[in-house]
Parts: sequence; C-alpha cells; structure tokens
Amino acid sequence: ADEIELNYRLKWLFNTSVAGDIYADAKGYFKEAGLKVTVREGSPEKNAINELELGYADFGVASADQVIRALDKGAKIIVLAQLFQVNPMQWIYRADQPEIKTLADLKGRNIGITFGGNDETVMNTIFTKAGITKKDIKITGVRFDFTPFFKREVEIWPVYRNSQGVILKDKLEKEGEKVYFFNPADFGVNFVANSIITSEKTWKSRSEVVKKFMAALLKGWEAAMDPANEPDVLIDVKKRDKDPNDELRRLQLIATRELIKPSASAKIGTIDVDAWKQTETIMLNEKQIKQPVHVEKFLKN
Amino acid sequence: MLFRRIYQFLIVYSIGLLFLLLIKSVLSLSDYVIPGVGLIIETFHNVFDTYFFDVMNTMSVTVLGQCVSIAMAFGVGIAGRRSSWMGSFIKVTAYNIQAYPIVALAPIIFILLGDGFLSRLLIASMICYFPLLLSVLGIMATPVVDIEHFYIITGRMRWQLEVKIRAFENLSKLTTVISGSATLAMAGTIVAEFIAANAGIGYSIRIALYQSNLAGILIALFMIGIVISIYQGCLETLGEQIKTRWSVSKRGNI
Amino acid sequence: MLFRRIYQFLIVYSIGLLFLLLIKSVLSLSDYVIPGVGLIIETFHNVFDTYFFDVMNTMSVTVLGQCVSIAMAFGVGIAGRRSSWMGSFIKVTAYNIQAYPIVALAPIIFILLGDGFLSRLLIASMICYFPLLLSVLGIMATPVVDIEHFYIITGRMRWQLEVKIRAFENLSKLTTVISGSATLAMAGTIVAEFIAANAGIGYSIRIALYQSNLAGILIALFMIGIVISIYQGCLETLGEQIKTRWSVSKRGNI
Amino acid sequence: MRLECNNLNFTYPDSDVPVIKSLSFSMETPGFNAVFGPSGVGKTSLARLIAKMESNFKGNIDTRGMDTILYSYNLERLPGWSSTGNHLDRVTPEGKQPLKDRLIDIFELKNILPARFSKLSMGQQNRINLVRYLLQDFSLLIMDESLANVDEKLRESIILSIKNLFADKMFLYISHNLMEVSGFCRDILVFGKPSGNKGCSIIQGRDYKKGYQPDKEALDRTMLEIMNAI
Amino acid sequence: MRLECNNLNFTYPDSDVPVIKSLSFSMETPGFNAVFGPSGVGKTSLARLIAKMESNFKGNIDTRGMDTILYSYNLERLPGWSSTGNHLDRVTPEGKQPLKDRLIDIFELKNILPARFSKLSMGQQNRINLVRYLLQDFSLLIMDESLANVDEKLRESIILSIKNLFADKMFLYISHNLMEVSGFCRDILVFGKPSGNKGCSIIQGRDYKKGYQPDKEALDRTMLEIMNAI
Ligand SMILES: Nc1ncnc2c1ncn2[C@@H]1O[C@H](COP(=O)(O)OP(=O)(O)OP(=O)(O)O)[C@@H](O)[C@H]1O
Ligand SMILES: Nc1ncnc2c1ncn2[C@@H]1O[C@H](COP(=O)(O)OP(=O)(O)OP(=O)(O)O)[C@@H](O)[C@H]1O
Ligand SMILES: [Mg+2]
Ligand SMILES: [Mg+2]
Repeated sequence: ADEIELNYRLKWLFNTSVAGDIYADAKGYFKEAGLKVTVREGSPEKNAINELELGYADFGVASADQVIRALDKGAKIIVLAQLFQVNPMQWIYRADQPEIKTLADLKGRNIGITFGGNDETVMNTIFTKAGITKKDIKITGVRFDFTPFFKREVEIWPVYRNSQGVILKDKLEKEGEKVYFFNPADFGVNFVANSIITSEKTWKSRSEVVKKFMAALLKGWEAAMDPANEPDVLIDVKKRDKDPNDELRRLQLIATRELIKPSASAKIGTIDVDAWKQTETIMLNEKQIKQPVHVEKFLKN
Repeated sequence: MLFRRIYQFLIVYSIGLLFLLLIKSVLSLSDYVIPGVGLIIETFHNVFDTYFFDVMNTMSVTVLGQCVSIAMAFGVGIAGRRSSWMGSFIKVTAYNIQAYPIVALAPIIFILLGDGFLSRLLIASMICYFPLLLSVLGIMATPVVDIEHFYIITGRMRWQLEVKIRAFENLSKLTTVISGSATLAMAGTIVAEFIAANAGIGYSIRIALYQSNLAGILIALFMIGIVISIYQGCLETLGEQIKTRWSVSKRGNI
Repeated sequence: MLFRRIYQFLIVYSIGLLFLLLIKSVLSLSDYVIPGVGLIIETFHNVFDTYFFDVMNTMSVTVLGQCVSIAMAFGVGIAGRRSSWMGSFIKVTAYNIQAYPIVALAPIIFILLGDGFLSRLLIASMICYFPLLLSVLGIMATPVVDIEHFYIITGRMRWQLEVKIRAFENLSKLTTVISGSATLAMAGTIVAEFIAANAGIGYSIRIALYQSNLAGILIALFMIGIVISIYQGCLETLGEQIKTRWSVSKRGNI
Repeated sequence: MRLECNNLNFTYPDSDVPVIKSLSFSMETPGFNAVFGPSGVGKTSLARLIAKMESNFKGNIDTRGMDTILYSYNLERLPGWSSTGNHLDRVTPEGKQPLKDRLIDIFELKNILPARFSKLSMGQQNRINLVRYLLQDFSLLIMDESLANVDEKLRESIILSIKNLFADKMFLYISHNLMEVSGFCRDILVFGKPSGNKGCSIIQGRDYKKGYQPDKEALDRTMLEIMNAI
Repeated sequence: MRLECNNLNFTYPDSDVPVIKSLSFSMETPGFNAVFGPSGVGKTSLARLIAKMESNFKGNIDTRGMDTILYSYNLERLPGWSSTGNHLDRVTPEGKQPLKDRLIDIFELKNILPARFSKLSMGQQNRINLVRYLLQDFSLLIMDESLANVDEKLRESIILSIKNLFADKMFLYISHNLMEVSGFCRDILVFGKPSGNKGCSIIQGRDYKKGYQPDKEALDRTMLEIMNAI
C-alpha cells in the first residue's frame, strides 16, 4: 500500500529526551499506521513552527512559549499533545551550598540565566512571586559551556534536567561532589515545555492522518517509557545519539521517564490546560506577548 | 563616496526586505515566520534605542578588534613570509587555529580569559585577522625584484625595509583588504557577543533569535548595515588619503 | 611538504594541549573543567571512529564549498573591480552581507532553503568566500600597465583578458590565498553543521559542547587539524605545480 | 594629411612645472620621423599626448585623417602564460601571417618564439614587443625607445625594413642615438634644453632608404645642426 | 688583481641551450672595461654570473681581491614612499656627502631630487639609479645598460667623470653603442654571434680620458675590429 510521507521536526538534537519519537520510528509504529515519517533534529535556528507554515514539516515539537508567541503573531497552529508533564528546565547547584527550601533562599545567590531563553521568563516569574528584586541576587548570562559553573563562579545554573542535568551530576559525582536541582514547579510555577504541534490546515483537512500519527507516536512514547523495554529503547537511541556512554544514557532515560510519565497512572501526552493558561499569563506579564491569545482554544487533545 | 555607500546600502537592504515580503505574501505566511511591514515598524520603534546603543557598543569593539587583527596579520604575515622551516611552522600554526571554528575554541578561550571584554575582543580579532593574514602573506612572500635588488646586492636589506617595500608596492591591495576586513571585524564581534552573551548587538540578536523575533533581527541587520557602511566609507576615504599622501607609484605608467 | 605540514601540526597541537594541561595542574582544576590525559585517551578510543567519519563527511562539503566560494569570489571580484557605480554597488552588497554574522542570517537561509545539504553548503561558502573576495578584488582592481597597455591601445582588451593578465601576474598571491582559504572553508562548514545540526564534525562538536565534553572537543580539533593539514598540503603542492606549469613570470628577474 | 600641434601646453596634474610650453610644429605624413632631445625634456610626455593617453593639455593637436595612433615603449611586457610565439599568433590579424613571418625574419626572432617573455634578454623583449605593434592596423606608430636595448647593426636593418614595408604609414621614433636619428629619419622634432631657451624646431634628417650610400659629410652636417638646436 | 674566467659554461636551469659556452678571458683591474655583443648573446647572463647572482655554472670565475661586486641594470626602481633625493641621502655612506653632491652635479639631477621616482622620465630614472651605486663601496661595478635612456652628450660627460673619479675601481660597461664602447673603454669583451663560430675575444678600446682628442681613424679601426669579431 502507499505510505503517506510525513516530516516530523523535533525541537532539539537526537538524545534520550526524544526516546519516544525515536522508538516509534525504530519499532515501525508509524509504518504499521501506513505512515512514512522522517524524524528530523532541531536547533534554535530551525524551528518547527516555521517549517509547518512553509510546508517543510507536517508535525513538530515546540515549547509552549514558542507556541504562544507564534499564536500572538497570527500563526495557525494546533497543540496535539503535551510531552513533558514536568518542565525539564531546572537549575542545578552543588549540595555543599545551602539547599533552596523556599524561594527566599535564592537571595544573595549568583544565578545563571540564558538571556532571551525561557529560563529567563521562568526565573523572572519566580522573582516576582517571591518579591525578589535585582538587588537581592546576582545574575550571570549563561552561554553554552558550563565553565563558570564548574569554576564555581556561578552557583545556580540552568540545565535540562534529563539531559545536561544527568551529565553534570555524573561529572561532579566523579569528583566527589553532590548536586541538587531547583525545580520551579515545586514552587507553583508551571511553565509548559515541549508539545506536539501541527498546522491548523493539517488538523482540519487531514484529521485521519493526524489521528494515525498521534496514535503511533504516543504508542511509541508509552512503549519507550515502559521500564521493561529499557534495554531495547537504549539500543535504538544509541543508534541516533552519538554519545558512546551507555550508562549516562540509561540515567537520562530514567530522568526522562520521571518528566514524561511522573506516575504510573499518568497518560502520556496529557495537556495540562491550567499550566498552559499559567504559561500564557506569565508571558503576558513578562510582556512577551502583546495581548491574550487564549491558548486553551488551540489545545486539541 | 560615503553617501554613495549609504544609499547603496539602503537599496540593497530594501531589495532584500522586499524579497522577503514577497515570499511572505506569495506563500501567505504569518508574522511569526516573516514579519509584516506593520510589525517591523512597530518593532523598530520599540527597539531602536536599545539597538542603537548596542551597535555603538559593538562598533567600539570592532574598531579595536580590527586594529588588533591588523597587527596580528602583519606580525604573522611578516614572520611567516619566508619559505624556511620556521616560516612554514608559523603558517601552519596560524592556519590550523583558523580551521577551528570559533564555537569550538570558545570554551577554551573562556576558560583562559573569562567571558569579559577580552574574550570578546580576542574572538573578534581572530575572525577578522585571517583574511588579512592571507593577503599579507601573499604580498610579503612576493619579492619586488626591481626595487629590492639594490638593497640586497649592497647588503643593506633589513626585514623592515623588505616589508616596507612590499607593502608600499601593494598599497592599493592592502587598503582594499584592510577596509574590506572591517565587515569581518564587525561580524566577528557580533559572533563573539552572540556566544559570550553580555552586551552588544550580537547579544540582542541572540535574544531575538531565541524568541523567534525575526523583525528584531531584520532591524538589527539594518543598523549593522548602516553603521558598517559609514565605518567602511570612512576607512576607504582614509585609504585614499594615505595613497595620495604616500603618492602611490604608478609603475609602468612611465 | 605534506609531511612537514603534518608533523608541524602535531607539534602545534601538542604545545596547545600541554599548555592546557599545565593550566590544569597549576590551578589544580578538576577533570570537568579541563580533562586529564587519561580522560582524553579514553574519549579518543570511544569517539575516534565516529569522529573520523564525521570529519570525512565535513571534508567533502568543505571541498565543494571551497569551489563554490572560489567561483563566487571571482564572480563578485571581477564584477566589482571597476570603480564605476555598478562596481561599487556590487562591492557594497558583498560587504554588507558579510558584515552580517551567519548566526543572524541562518534563520533566513533556513526559511528560504530548508535545512538540507544546500543550506550547509551555502553557509560554508559564505564564510569562506569573503577573504578570497578581498584578495581577488585587490588584485583585479590593480592594473598591470606594462602588459595591459598593448591590448588597451590596440582595442583588443576584453574583460576576460584583463582578468587573466591580472590573475597571472599575481598567481603566487592567489595560490597563497586559495590554499589558505581551505581552512576557512573547513571552519565555515563546521559552523554550518553546528547550526544546521544534522551531520559532520560540527554536529558532533555541538553535541560535545552540549554535554560539556571538552575531551571530545579536543579530539575533534585534533582530527580537524590533521585532515586540514593534509588537504592544505595537497592544495599547496597543486599550487606549486600550477605555478611551474604556467611558468610564473619572474618579473624584474631580467 | 599631417600631424600638427598648435601652441601646446601641458603640465602633469600633481606638478606645477610645465613639461611642454607653447609647442607648435607640424609634420607631413606618411614618413619615418623622430623626436629628439635631452633626457627629461618631455619627449615621452608629448608622445602620450599625441596618443591621447593624457588629457588636460591646452592648445590643440591635430591628428585628422589618422584613425589609429599606437604608442609603444620599451618597458612593455607580454603575458607570461604562453610562449611569445603564441602571443604573437593571437594578436596577428587575419591575413597578416605572411607579414608576421617577414617581421620575425627581419627582427631575428625565430629562435626565441618558443620561449616565455620573462626568459628573454632585454633586446629580445624589445623586439618581440615592437613586432606585435607592427602587425596591427595603424596610421601612426610612436616608438618610444622601442629598440633601446637592441644592437646597432640589427637596429639599422630593422629600421630600414620598416621604412620599406610601411612606406604609407607614419612613425615617430624616439631615441637617444643621434647618428641613427639623423640618418634614418625625415622630420626630426628637436627639443631644446629646458634651461636654454632654444625652443623646439624641426630639422630635416637624411631619411636613408634601403641600400643607401652613407654620405658622411651631409650626415655630419645634420648631426651638427641638431646638436646646435638643443 | 684581475677578473678572470676559465672555461666558463652556463645553461639556465629550465633551458637546454647553453648561454655561455667555454668562455675564457681575463681583464686587468682597475679600468673601465666593456662587454659588447648582439642582443641575446649572453652579456647580462655573464654579468649576473660575475656578480654571483646565478650559481650552477661550470668552470671558474676568479674575482680574487675584489670584495664587493655590484650589478646594476636599467629596469631598477627606487621605492616610492619618498623623494629620490631622500632615498639618495639614506644610502649615502658616512663621509660621502661631497661625492654625492659632485655626482648630482655631473648627472644633472639637481632639479629632480624632490620628485618621486615614478614621476621621472626614463633617462632620469636611469641616472638616479646609477648614482646610488656609485656612492657605495665597490671594487667592481657592472653597469648593464645603466645609461641606456640617457642622451649621448650627457652620457659621455658622465662616463668621463666616472673614469676620472673612480680611477682605482673596475667597471664593466654593457651597452649597445659601438662608438661609445670603442672610445671610452679599455678592455672590451666581444661576444661573437652564436650562429657564427667566432667565440669571444678581448679587444683594446681607445680608453679616452677627460679632455681627450678624438682620433677618428684609430676609433674607426677599433670599431671595425669589434664588428669583425662579432
Ligand atoms: N631566466 C632565463 N631562463 C632561460 N633563458 C634565459 C633566461 N634569461 C635569459 N635567457 C636566454 O639567454 C640568452 C642570453 O640572455 P642575456 O640576457 O644574457 O642576453 P644579453 O646579451 O644581455 O642580451 P641583450 O643585449 O638583449 O640584453 C638569451 O637567448 C635569452 O633568451
Ligand atoms: N607622471 C608624472 N608626473 C609629474 N611629472 C612627470 C611625470 N612624468 C614625467 N614627469 C616629468 O616631466 C618631464 C618630462 O618627462 P618625459 O618622460 O616626457 O621626458 P623624456 O623626454 O621622455 O625623457 P627621457 O629621454 O629620459 O625618457 C620630466 O622632468 C619628468 O620628471
Ligand atoms: Mg622618455
Ligand atoms: Mg642584457
């Protein structure tokens, strides 16, 4: 039979945090659904929303802030599923530093922030919430290498919990240092991360394809997050991911599982509408969008 | 000369912008992919002040970076002009460092120098100096026999004189390359800012990029273009003056 | 020549590495800031295969990218050599585009061309072509009066001939610049891969950076250095051959 | 048809000393004529004016009826990418092959045609350069020291052959060889020393043709006349 | 002290025709000597061999006792960044200022000292170039057509002054002017045509000094002798 050809643009490089996407492809779930899906890596310069509009991609992964910003600028996109139930964007710090038990514990610390990134948005929200002003803390601009954190110039450093977080934790543990993670969600700031999106046009005119794709993809994710499949998943990820370190990959998979499927009963892909609304509010407050976009209208689980 | 440069830049920029807008309207893309005129103008009002100071900031590093890279290019070019072992060793070093993309070297630079002004300057000059080096090497390695003969046979040749003779004979090539490399110094500074993220237009571009704010990027490009045109226009005028002052030998013109 | 290049590279690399290790031991930095010898060797074993194929992959784009950029540089250089309005317009365009850091242009390139091979090639050539352009412009804009006079006064001058005369008279400068620009083509390709993220050593570097794997980066730099030394050695040998074949006029040598 | 200058004045743009001051003369064409005078007096400058290679002069130069004016000088070079023979072939107009062969013979260039220009001796370079000019269509050819580095015997036979082969053309021969100029040229424009105030004058040379009988006395007289004019 | 060549053979590296074939000659030093011969015969090549600018020759060149051999030629240029006068000053050794002024006088260069080299006429360029060589310390100075573009009268007075001022030095004068070479030079190395098999010979020139009385007959005889040797 003729397979339907589809392009699927990820948000970032192949690694363990896209295990489900890789697994769905590797195990032939797409093929079973009569789809021929090309899964592509992403980067800051290449974003899925652009590609949906330009027709380079049919489905993609984008973070909630990207989605809301695009809606603000008139893009016609639909959110089909929310992959991360817990935002992997967290902050790492050494255990020999005072633990952050309340937001007030942030005061007086040197905190890393990626200017323009959504960690800045999140951290600003936290500051507002805790009544922390710029005078109370020291902020350092973060770039892609971790030297300032390694050299203890910056104490609290933003990382993706399930990828870099695992790597850094491992590196520091090898030197006998323990680490903690600061997760904004623990303090009531829920900022949604990666979601599956498609264009409104596709959603309306090819609803069958959308259904098939989502079913296959979520099936892949469910299977990939099943601890029973762990060895198998790791093998398939390794084929795409270039890192030779198998143990790290295993740890990353475990960390990913906790973010995607925080409890055994949680259904993968569930859209947390309240979190989305909060995300929109945060962005509105941060003046990242000009007027409300009512994101809940575009969430179609 | 200067005005010509500026309005020519405006033409180039307009053509580019019109082209993008054309694509937007043909493919009916949203403001998110390619911003419309309204959004661009709005963004312009919003960010002009910030970007203006950013570009000026960048510019100051650019000028300094270019000076450093001219010095570096001449240093390496002069040291590496001979086909001796040492000359070729210096060239190999210079070439290999250049083959390393700055993104790969940046972590090492940051480890060594921290992420302040110095790193930014170093990265800017490293990006800018290599093209200069290539030209300087080419020029410095080519003897000007008709002029050098006298000094060689009378034992008066010193390396300073050799360099001076070759530089002077190729003055117009050198001024072309030096004033042209201003753009590279600018690009280098922006890349450095992009990586080191604390100030300058490169930093603003990075933020705009993270927020998929193409309108912001287009405006940054506009400001960069204007400033670089002015800077380069000035350099060219300066180059012309140096040439007339030094009264370039129009050889063969009898 | 070729062997010299390689072992000279090995010396350069070793010095750099020793320097880093020295810093490590002086400041007693831990393995995660600067990796120790053990970690480097271990990483080398782990990634050698992958990186080797990555570098080869990058190399193929580099060669192509360099060809494209040579063509572009000569195209623009020849078109922009006159001091006419059009000539200066072409120069302004070429210069301004160059002033834009590739990171700012990349989103636009991806919008226009998608993220396939073509974007990677375009970015690589854009980074590589400008230094070439500067040299070509300098050379193409300088008349060789003693040779050109005959063709001009007899009305035989065509632009092809003019270009040929000026290129030939500056053959050694051109070969220096062209073989030197190989490193830029390499750096350009790596940056393109870094941004376009799908294959090649640039892609591996990006991953290594993301994983804070400095040992991996050091090994990538090593592989890049070796390969570029070989490539450039070959280009230089080729350049020498072309020069002897074309029998460079040793002017002034009577 | 004639070459005529009226009250010509010329100063180089970046200089304030006039090189040519109210120069007026006229020469019949065709003919093998000369410009003669001490070094630095303005011969080359005048030649370049006539060949329209400089502008910004005052006065007037009348070259009516002469379509093509070529200026050749002794520092010219041929491109290096192929042999001089090849270059010669490429610039030989249709139908002038026999002339080319004739000239190669006269200029004794046969042996050096396979060589690159940079490998030639100075006299060889001068000769090959002049030959390619002679192969072009021209009404007036200015030879500015074009044979300076060629030995006298060969130079004589070259000049005589040129006069013979191109009897209907005009030449302006610039040389420092008094005897040669006096003997072989017809109208000789002599520049006086700038320090003196002799000005310029046209003196009749002996205009020897092929197979001439040297008339020593007449030649000496002409030479003396020229020396007095300087 | 003498300049002596024994069975000299030289072929350019990328050529297979020998330029100099078993050349043997010797010249007394000091003196104003010459090398003469048709264009392309190998004069410049020999000069470069003597000046040690080419190697790979066979045979032997004996320049014992001559510390400094300078080779000058007529295509040389001075750097363009300052006036010729300035350049001259810079290369004038300590204590030779009076000589410099003398030479400027003899070479009639006073007026052009403020000018850049590229703005000079060819003869002016040749003269300023030769002056700077004469200011150096040398035992042997080779002048390869160094006065080619200078007018005869000035050339004569220059040559006579040089012979007068540098009586204890050796010169090798390469020129295509038969009369000049015959009149002013002492030992003349004449190259025969490569096609003929005359080989090389040394012929005695008239070696005129300042205030000489031209002896027409003797000069003609020398000239004939040279022409026969070619
Ligand atoms: N670099 C070179 N390579 C090969 N052959 C050369 C080179 N230079 C000169 N020749 C050849 O050697 C021969 C002698 O040249 P040379 O310059 O010595 O002649 P010359 O006697 O000085 O002639 P002229 O009076 O024309 O200057 C010529 O036939 C010339 O073609
Ligand atoms: N480009 C120039 N700019 C200024 N002055 C110049 C330039 N070219 C030549 N001159 C001056 O003009 C005068 C005449 O020069 P020109 O070359 O015409 O002399 P000439 O008669 O050809 O001399 P020669 O016989 O030495 O070649 C000289 O004094 C020279 O210094
Ligand atoms: Mg002249
Ligand atoms: Mg010669």
